[in-house]
Amino acid sequence: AVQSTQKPQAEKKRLLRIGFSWPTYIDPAVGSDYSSSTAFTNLYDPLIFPGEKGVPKPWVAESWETSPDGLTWRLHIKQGIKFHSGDELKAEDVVFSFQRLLTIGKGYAYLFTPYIDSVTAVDDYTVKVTLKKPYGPFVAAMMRVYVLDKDVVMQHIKKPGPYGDNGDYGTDWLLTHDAGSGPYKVKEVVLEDHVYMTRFKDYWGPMTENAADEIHMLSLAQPATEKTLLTQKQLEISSQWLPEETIDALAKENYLKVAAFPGGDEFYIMMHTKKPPLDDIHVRKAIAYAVDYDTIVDQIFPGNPIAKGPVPSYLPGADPNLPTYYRDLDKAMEELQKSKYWPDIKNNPNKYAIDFHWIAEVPAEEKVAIMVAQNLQEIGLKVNVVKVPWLSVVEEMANISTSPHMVSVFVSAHYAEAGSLLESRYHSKSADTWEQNEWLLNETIDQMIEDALSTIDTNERYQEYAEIQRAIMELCPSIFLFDHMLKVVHQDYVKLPQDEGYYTGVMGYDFDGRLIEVLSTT
Amino acid sequence: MENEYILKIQNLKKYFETPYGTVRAVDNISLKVRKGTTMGLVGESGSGKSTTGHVVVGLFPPTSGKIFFKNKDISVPLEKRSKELKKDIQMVFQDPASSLNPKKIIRDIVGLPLKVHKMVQTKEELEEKVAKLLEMVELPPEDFMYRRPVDIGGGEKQAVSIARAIATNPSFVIFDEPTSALDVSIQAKIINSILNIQRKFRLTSLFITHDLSLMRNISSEVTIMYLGKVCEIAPTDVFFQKPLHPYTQMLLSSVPVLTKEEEELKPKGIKSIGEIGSPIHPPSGCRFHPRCPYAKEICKKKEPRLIEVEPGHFVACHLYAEK
Amino acid sequence: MDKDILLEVKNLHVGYKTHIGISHVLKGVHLTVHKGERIGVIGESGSGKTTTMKSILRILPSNGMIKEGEIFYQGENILEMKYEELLELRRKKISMIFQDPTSALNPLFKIGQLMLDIIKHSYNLEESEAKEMALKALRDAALPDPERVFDSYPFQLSGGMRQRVCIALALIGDRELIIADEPTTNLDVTIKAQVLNLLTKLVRERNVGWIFVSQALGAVRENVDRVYVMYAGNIIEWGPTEKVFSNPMHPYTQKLLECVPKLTGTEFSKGIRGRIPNYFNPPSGCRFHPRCDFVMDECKKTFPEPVEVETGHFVACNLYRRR
Amino acid sequence: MSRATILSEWWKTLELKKKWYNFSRSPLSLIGLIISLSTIILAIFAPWIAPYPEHAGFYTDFEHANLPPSWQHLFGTDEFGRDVLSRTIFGFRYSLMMAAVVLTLVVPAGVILGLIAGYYRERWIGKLIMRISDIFIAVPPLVLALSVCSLLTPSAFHAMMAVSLMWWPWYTRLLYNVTSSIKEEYFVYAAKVTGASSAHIMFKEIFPNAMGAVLTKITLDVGWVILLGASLSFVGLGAQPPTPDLGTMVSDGAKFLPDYWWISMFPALAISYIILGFNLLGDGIKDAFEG
Amino acid sequence: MFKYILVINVKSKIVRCVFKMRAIWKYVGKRVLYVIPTLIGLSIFIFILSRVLPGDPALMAAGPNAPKWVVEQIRHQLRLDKPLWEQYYYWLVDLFHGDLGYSIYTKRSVTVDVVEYLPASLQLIFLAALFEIGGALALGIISGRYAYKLPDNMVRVLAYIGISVPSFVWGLLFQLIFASLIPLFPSHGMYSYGTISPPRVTGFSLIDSLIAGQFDTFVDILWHMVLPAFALSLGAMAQDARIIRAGMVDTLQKDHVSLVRAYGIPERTIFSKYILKPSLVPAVTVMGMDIASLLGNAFMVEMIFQWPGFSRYGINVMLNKDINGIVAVVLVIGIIFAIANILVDVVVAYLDPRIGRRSA
Ligand SMILES: Nc1ncnc2c1ncn2[C@@H]1O[C@H](COP(=O)(O)OP(=O)(O)OP(=O)(O)O)[C@@H](O)[C@H]1O
Ligand SMILES: Nc1ncnc2c1ncn2[C@@H]1O[C@H](COP(=O)(O)OP(=O)(O)OP(=O)(O)O)[C@@H](O)[C@H]1O
Ligand SMILES: [Mg+2]
Ligand SMILES: [Mg+2]
Repeated sequence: AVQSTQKPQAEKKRLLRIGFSWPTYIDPAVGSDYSSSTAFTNLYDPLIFPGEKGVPKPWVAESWETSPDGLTWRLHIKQGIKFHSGDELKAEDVVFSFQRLLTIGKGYAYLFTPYIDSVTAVDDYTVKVTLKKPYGPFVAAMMRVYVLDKDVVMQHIKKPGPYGDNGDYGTDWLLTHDAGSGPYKVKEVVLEDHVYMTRFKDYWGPMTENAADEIHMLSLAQPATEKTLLTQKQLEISSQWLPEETIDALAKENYLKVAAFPGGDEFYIMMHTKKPPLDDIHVRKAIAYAVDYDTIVDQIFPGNPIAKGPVPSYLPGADPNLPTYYRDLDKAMEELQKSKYWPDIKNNPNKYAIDFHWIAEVPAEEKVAIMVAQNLQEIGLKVNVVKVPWLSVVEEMANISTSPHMVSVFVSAHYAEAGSLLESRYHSKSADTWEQNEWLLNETIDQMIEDALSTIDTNERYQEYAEIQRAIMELCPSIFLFDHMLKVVHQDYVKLPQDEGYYTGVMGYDFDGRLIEVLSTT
Repeated sequence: MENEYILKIQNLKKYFETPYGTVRAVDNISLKVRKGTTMGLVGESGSGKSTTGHVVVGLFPPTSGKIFFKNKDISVPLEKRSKELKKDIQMVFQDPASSLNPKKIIRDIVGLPLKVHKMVQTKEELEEKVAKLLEMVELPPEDFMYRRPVDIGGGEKQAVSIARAIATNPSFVIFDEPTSALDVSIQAKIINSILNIQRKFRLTSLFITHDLSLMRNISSEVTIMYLGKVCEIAPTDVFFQKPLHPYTQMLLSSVPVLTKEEEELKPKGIKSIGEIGSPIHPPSGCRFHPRCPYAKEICKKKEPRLIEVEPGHFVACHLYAEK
Repeated sequence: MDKDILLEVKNLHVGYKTHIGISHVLKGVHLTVHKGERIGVIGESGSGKTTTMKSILRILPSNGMIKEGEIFYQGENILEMKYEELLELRRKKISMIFQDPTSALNPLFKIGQLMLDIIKHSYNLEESEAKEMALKALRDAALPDPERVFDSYPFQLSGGMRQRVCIALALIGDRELIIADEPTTNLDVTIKAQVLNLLTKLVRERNVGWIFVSQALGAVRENVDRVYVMYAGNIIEWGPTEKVFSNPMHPYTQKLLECVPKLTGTEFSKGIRGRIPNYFNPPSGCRFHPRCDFVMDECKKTFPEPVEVETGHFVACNLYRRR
Repeated sequence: MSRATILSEWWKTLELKKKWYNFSRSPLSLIGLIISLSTIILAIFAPWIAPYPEHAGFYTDFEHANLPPSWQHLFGTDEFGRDVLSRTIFGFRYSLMMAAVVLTLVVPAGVILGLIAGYYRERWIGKLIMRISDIFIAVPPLVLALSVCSLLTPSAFHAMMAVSLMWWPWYTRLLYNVTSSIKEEYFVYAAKVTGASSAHIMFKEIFPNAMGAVLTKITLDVGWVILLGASLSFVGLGAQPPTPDLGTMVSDGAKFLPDYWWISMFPALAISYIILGFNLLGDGIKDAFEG
Repeated sequence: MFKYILVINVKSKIVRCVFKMRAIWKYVGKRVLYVIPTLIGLSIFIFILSRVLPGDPALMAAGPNAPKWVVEQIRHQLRLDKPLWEQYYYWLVDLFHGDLGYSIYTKRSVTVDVVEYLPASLQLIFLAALFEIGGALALGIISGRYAYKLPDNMVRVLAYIGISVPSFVWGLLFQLIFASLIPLFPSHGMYSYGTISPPRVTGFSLIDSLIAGQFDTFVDILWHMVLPAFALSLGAMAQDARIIRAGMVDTLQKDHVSLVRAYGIPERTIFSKYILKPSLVPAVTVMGMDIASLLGNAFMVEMIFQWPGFSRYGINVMLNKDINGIVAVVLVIGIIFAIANILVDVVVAYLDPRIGRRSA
């Protein structure tokens, strides 16, 4: 009884409590992961908003023009948007947000740093962006530019800090506060515990009628806890990493619903193409033919479609007609025998033992890792499975020599286009990031990607994307496991747009307080 | 003439630094031990008897003063002493319980000095020699050789200690109250074997005890100590006839006795009073003065020197200095 | 028998339960104390003296068990007393001075705390009256500066003072019987004499019954009226002090007296062979027989009945039964 | 001569008998012995005892995942379809191996340092050793082991190293205390006076007196090391999956509480079982040496 | 009149206490001096370890996609581009200014983190210590009182179980039983949802809630503490009960117990006074250390119960290789440990007059 003790509150509220994992950095120039991005969506307004299936929608940037060479962009800012401070959102705030993002360099800055030359305010409602080179998906990328209230931020800078005159650029304050214009504003942030947001009454944009009064993002580390909370109706939406077992158990309750929707990411096993024996394409192909894809999507991650190529099939620009790999042990053996390492492997599998790293934070990956190890054992390859914390994976992938043979990672598009993933996964410049363990370092591919990205015309660009995808399939640098479907369990009194098949496929826009209806008050 | 003395202690001081202050355990004492005799060292608890012994065998280097053994200066730390010397001076310790390593068998305990000084080569030789030594202290070797100290009684332990001490055939042995922890019936046995051994090996020894009656039966000369100082040195017979120092008299008068004859030996008219002082803050002047019935002003201020009252009879007391 | 008898221990059998088995320590101990009489109990270490004394007050350790026997205090059997009666006995009638003053005083409590606690439990007194009583006892025990002692922890006192404190405890109120279990064993020679003199003086002055347990034969001889000799849990000889010491009958007593070194320095005894038996499997019959020079067959079978050899002088030895 | 040998043997067996007697006096010690022996036997013969030894390695059978305890799977199966009982039995192996490795590293080092520190207590070398050992026990071992492990890449090997690093000071302390108290015993004096070397005194005179305490501590430490190891892997800084490490099994299985309680609860019981066994055994050994 | 006496009495007591305390303070001062080099050594050890072991904290701090110059900037900010001794020197300098460095995990000063999370842990440990002491005393005394009898044997078996079951197993078990199956207690966290934490004054939420007059919040927090505190305390409780028992059994044999018995002090007083106090002396040392060690076990328990405390923070910084965080966690725990050590010594010195005040 005491469990549900709550402070007697004056009025009943529509509460939306969502499970997340920490860290959650609510500063748009710092965070870039799932929970941070979800917080941005609710606390801030981006320049461009992803509509259904990720199609860009004008948002703070009401409209825009491009110069013919694609290097100069003029953004027209919507008038009458109010920040939580009550001030109006103006062009200088946009400029400030851009500059702050680029100066700090963390978060989503990487989407823009290679391209942006300068950002200036033409007048109160017009922003001019000059690019160093053409950037086809610039519009889609602007879904990651969240507009901050310049005055509020500047009031809270701490000096001295790493950013000269700007001190710490407000990073300390923004850890636990917001300076946004979004539909919700921060009520309380306790690091590692929760982010409480309350409805911003003066929000300018569209909201559903039954939008939540408060959104609580709760840090929940244990599925068992989540389960308890869900059954006791103390949690509206579960986190997205619940084990299948728990989801199954919860799905039996009639007051709970399971929502599954594309998360914009794909699950890969990245193979280090410069490390023996994986530097031999035949070994890579053998592995691609040995993996038991069906068991993965039937048993380990049920409900996820097998990947059809390097990008999720619903992503704009994905080619649905690629030739794919499938489990066929004979073919696998055949390929393996073609490899120059075969005699050695046959004699002593330990000589070319393959390190398979999986990410500790996603326990279900262990199942994949062990199953793949089992699969490869069948064709005579020896695998060492290693569990590695996420940040260590990031670190080891920064270096060609420390990168493991294989690593299984979920990678999502930064903006809703195939080009995003193609670039981050296979372009040489991303080889030293966690998004590419392949170390493909293939100039032809690099050139093709760059060409495609600087193509302003959408259709043309998509054509070029398709060609890149075909080339990559041929090189077989990765195992394409499945297009990831996010699965959450939620109370039946909560209506998610995803229940009706709506999705954006853009990370962080899944739980948008503007769209979620809460039909019960507590 | 000088060679007569096997051990000469000159102005020996041994202070210990402790968290509570400097303990003046032995404070400027001098004595000589004649070859082939037994010097008795008597004093109450804390008077510095054991410390004297420990310094002589080299466990602690002296704070100041000199010790000569066979005319050689041996007032150096143990590490600097020659193996020969270590072989020549041995000691039997006060507490039988702690004298023997409880984890070793008697053979190895007694055999250790033999091994260290390479007096035996093989195991058989060792067992043979150890057996002989054990027999010498009246312990049946077969019974004791393989036992551990926990399995034997206190008297037997002390016998083993004695066997160990004479293993290297030393010429000088210090017996530090070897029987104070034992029953009288056992004490008699141990003392007997000590006497036998002394006779057999022509041992010179320093026999430490607090029991005057025992001393009477063992030593040829007596040194009485009080709080780190020597009060009186005398041949045993002379001493019991005519104790000079008031403390010595008090000590003698305090001995409970069994017979009339003994009672007569006890000095009359002096009674034990007061407490033994602390070696950290010893009384000024004569250390005995707070308990002395004859104490005078001078006793509080000036430390009496050890003077020879009659040949071989020394006393440190102002009562006799004047005469 | 007669009204004069204060305490009578009859046929006391006490054992200790240990993990090795039962140790049969006392086997038929008997003891009589008359009003105002001073009794000595002598015996070597481990002969069961303390066990007997603790049995009288029923303060044996938890593994000790009285198997048989009676202990009458003025006609009342202590072993059958109810807890309240027992408390009364301990509070008003009998007091005990323990062997080792260091371990007998709880190191964490001030002397005053302990004394007040004891006094308040014994006599329903106000704090100030109780304190007065305690101070008086301390003063009686010849402690200089009783106020300071009262406010001291045991570790702040010297050994002699600690034992005096124990004596002071025993002197509280008007007890009729004081048991002193080796009250001076752990003290220095001169201090020993002081404490013993004090104790005997007090006992004489107050004319209380006194059991003086000791290994020091001389001290016993000098201070008691009658003496009991104990060996391995048996009383083997008893009688008036003078008679027992001048004319010991039991072979053990004879040997024991021989063993004590004399101030006069006569020929040294050889000691008693063997050692005190182990109590888990004690010798049958007379427990002294394995060490006795006059052992006969029957000694191994039955424990000899005591025989009165002179008036009041009894001995339990088969040698005399035959006669 | 032969008689002498017989005699010496006789005394030795008598001593052992006495120790055994003291040990077996308490039924708890016997239970401890049985438990410890059983875990050791299970650990050594795991491949033959475990009903599904292959489940300890790369094995998945998702069809049979999360089955509750039954006759086929006495402890049920885990989320991979692996037999929890088999993995638990193999878990003993890893736990005991951890303890064995750590203790073989730590005990000699700690003992030698402790002897030196105690023997040369007044000299700088003794003081230095003790001050260094102070550093490693200035925080609970778990905290320092966790931090060291976290700075290294997580693996069973690193966990063992980290635990060892935290553990030697306890032996150093133990030996230091024993040595400094025994150092003033007369038998040490006697050895010195005779002229025995410092090494002899340390190892032949003093060390045997610490044997009982060391042995007791080793036995008790088997339990503590296993506990520490399990804690490390519970946090995720220990042995790597699919190694059937008990701590990892508990923490991995904890996700499925309360529905599939057997996945974590049986390994948890197993940890407690093994620690209990060695605790009881250790106390028994203490009795044997002290009683 | 009566009052007057009382005043005098109290006064003299205080005077005596002060006198006693002065001796103890001197002793404490010595202990503190002794502990400082150890702590410095500890900090050097963990500091160096955190910098020399493989791993690039700057890269981790920058986040997955950050460009090189950001990484360099962070490296500079963390002084990782300087030689080791210089890094340590500046770290020490900062430490004296109360700055433990920048946390790459929480992205703020570690000092802020310590101030924020430590009280929650201390509060939890305080309750656990209460359980521990209370339980250990009760069990130990029962066991010692009825040594070798049935209650003693039961307690001993319980104690063995208590020692053998790891705290994280207790935690999971309690969560399973008392939070999930029989929901008597909350399963995690410090507050029930919807409870807004009281305004921060002391940092100790229990105290703050009282200051704010939110009594139901106070109860709520307490309610959340019961399971983790209990899980935390069990091992130490069992351990201490054993020590107390052993102390009592040991003391029972002592002559001074025979003495008070011989002088007619009733059994109850003997146990509650003359036996208990001496048995507590060794127990206090162990208990104190056990309480301090709770901080270590709290790592797992706070993780299981998601207690927003310092130990959970510790786990997080460790799992995220937050070097400054790790160094700070170790050091802070070292300091607490040292304080506990000294406190224990003071208590023991208070209980046992012989310690630290022996005069010649
Ligand atoms: N190693 C030491 N460190 C500090 N003080 C010591 C040491 N050894 C002896 N003392 C002190 O020196 C004084 C003399 O001690 P010593 O052992 O020589 O006396 P003793 O005459 O042998 O007495 P006992 O009859 O008790 O054996 C004592 O006060 C003792 O406390
Ligand atoms: N609590 C006990 N448990 C087992 N045995 C005991 C116990 N107390 C004494 N004993 C044994 O009982 C025997 C007699 O002991 P007791 O203390 O009565 O002898 P004592 O004559 O007083 O000796 P001492 O002169 O040494 O004090 C000894 O062998 C002793 O070991
Ligand atoms: Mg001595
Ligand atoms: Mg006795």
